[in-house]
Amino acid sequence: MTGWALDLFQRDLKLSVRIGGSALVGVLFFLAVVTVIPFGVGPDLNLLARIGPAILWIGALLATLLGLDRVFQADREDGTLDLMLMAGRPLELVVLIKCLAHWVATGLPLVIAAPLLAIFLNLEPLAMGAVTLTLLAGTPALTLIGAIGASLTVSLRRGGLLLAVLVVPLAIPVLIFGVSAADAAIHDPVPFLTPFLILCALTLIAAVVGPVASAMALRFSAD
Amino acid sequence: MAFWDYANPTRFLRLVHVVLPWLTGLCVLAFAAGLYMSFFTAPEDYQQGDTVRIMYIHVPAAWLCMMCYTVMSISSIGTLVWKHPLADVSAKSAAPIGAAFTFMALVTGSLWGKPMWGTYWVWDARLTSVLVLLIMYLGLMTLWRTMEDPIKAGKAAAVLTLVGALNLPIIKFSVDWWNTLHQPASVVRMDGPTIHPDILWPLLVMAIAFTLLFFVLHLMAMRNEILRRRVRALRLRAASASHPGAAAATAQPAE
Amino acid sequence: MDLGTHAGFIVASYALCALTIGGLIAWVRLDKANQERDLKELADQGISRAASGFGSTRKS
Amino acid sequence: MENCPCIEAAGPINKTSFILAWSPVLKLIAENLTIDRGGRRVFQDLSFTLDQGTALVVTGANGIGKSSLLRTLAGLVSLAGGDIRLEGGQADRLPFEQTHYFGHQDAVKPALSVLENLTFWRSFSAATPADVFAGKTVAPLEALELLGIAHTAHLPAAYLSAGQKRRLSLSRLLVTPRPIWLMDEPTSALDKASEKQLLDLMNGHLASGGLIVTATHTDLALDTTSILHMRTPDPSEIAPQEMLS
Repeated sequence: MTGWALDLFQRDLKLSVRIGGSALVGVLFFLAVVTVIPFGVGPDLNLLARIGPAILWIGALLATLLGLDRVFQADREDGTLDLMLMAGRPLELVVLIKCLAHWVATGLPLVIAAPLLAIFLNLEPLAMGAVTLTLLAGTPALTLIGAIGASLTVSLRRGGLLLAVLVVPLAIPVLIFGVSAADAAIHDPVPFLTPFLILCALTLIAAVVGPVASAMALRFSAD
Repeated sequence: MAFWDYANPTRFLRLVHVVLPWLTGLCVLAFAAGLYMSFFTAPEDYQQGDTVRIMYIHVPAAWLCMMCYTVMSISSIGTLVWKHPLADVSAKSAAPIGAAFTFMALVTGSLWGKPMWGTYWVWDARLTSVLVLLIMYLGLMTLWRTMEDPIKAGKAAAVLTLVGALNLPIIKFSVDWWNTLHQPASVVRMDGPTIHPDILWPLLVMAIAFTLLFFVLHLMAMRNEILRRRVRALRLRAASASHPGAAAATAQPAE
Repeated sequence: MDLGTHAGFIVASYALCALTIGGLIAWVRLDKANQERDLKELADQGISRAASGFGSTRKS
Repeated sequence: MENCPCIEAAGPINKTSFILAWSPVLKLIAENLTIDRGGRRVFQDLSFTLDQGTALVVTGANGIGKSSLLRTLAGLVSLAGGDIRLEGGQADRLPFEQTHYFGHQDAVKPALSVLENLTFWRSFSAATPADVFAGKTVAPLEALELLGIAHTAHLPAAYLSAGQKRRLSLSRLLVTPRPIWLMDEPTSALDKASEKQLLDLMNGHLASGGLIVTATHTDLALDTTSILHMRTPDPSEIAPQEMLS
């Protein structure tokens, strides 16, 4: 059972790391977004510190969504998707593994880069740790929800932006609880654990709903 | 510069083979002298004490990222205008080195800022422009990585580099303006003390050392890039060459 | 050589610079080794540069 | 009126005499298949049965729906009506999960090496157990050797020519045993010598008890073939309720 799953995971990881892959582009986009915001908001460090978690979360959301349209489209264009539908493997599991590979290639680097970018936003170590932890728990949900959008727009030529538009409403709960968990660690109007556990729950729900919905959408998009 | 006459890669490689040991030797000497001077002969700053010694690597590194971008811009003109075969090799190999120097400038700037301003990062005009430059370097390196065919990637990167070069003064000006607009004048000026000869000399020697280091690394990186292109060309030929040892059972593929 | 109160920052910045430069040198040398290994591997398969058109002239 | 060809099943052309002792007789049965694509009725009430060891050659004008028929058999197109069954096949697997599809697209990833492409498909596509289909399976390197592209095994697939990519896609069929081969214009982008190789492989598959459904213009010298000619029906044959849709 796990032989093919591991091979699929390794294949996807290799594809996103090698030439033409999209592994590090997400982090660069994340860096660009987080750098641009102070130019708009102004270099006032106290203000930046207050909205720091929100900036990091919105940056992560956009970086994940915009990197997702190639997850299925690359395979559809060269016929691999057709063969995957015929491979006789549970499609939901195939989608879950592809999302996991995409998350490791683009989501995880975001989490690793978050503390570094938090320096630009003048966050104290506690806030830095909180944001990174919430991102670690939340970015998988963004990838899994985004996969639904990716599978819906797989047959469209320019699906990237449409995907983001479709999926942003679905990702709002993750954003809300992610940012509030990060803020709770700083100003703690509410204990850190409450929003954080809800965030983890959202990720688990996405881990089920995402693959099932994506698999269905992929089957319809085949003909 | 005579340096560009070696258009032919093989002759260029021979030049590198000859020049490199000398350059490396000089570079090591310059670093030794520079480090010694910056730690021992240079006086402390009346205001910042010893932290001013960070300047001896921060300022050269900042100069180097500008110089490296200039080298890349010239190479880009070489690619687009003079169609020089080695120009895109030079541009591609200079990018990572430029990014590394920019990273160094940022880190040392931030570490220098901590004792003075109490935080690692201040949206000071110069630091911010260097940060924007780092993003441009990383963007260029990503562009190189996403295109399979080196010639096409070379042209695309050349256009982006030149557009970037045009924008650098604009970015510098706007960041300065943005900075003075928001920033109360309370920030201690970054360029530190008036340049006293005792401080100037170590700075110059370190700048020379950094420049030599850049050229050593740039030549070595260009050599690697030429070898990488040869490997790619040979592999393309290998794939299309009909392999003599094909299995007896199959007819000779007349590809 | 006393580095004063903020010695930590001075040492840190020099150390980070040394690390970055060391990284650059390692990258360059490693890359050279990789390319030369690939070239040798190709040469072993009998694909030499003799007829390669990449800018090499006959006499080189 | 949309064209919806029905079928004329001409008898098997050249039935070879030898009968091999195959495992339980495999039979692909398609009953009045009806396909709509983009609101257009592609074909209607198309039925055929395909015995083990025979190849069904689908002929007909371009755009008549040959490729759609193959994609339907591959389970990629949802059936508007009718049913596809593989008698004697694996009980817990759908027919298309016991099928190889060799279409126009090669499913080759340029960034991966030739061998990586092939070994991925060998482990990813579920093989049909030996008791159902005793097809011979070939190791990846051997398959590449058989198709004359072994020398590119460790090169990135981006360096392959169109013909070599087709042969890499073809080698995918050799490394995982599946009884049914769906081949859409198999000889495209292949030169004469490779075409000969392709025929050997197809006949080998038929000999070991496989089934082939191929849509092609060039007449392939396969051992046992039956012809499925698809043509547009004259209006009289269209069922009345068709007019309303």
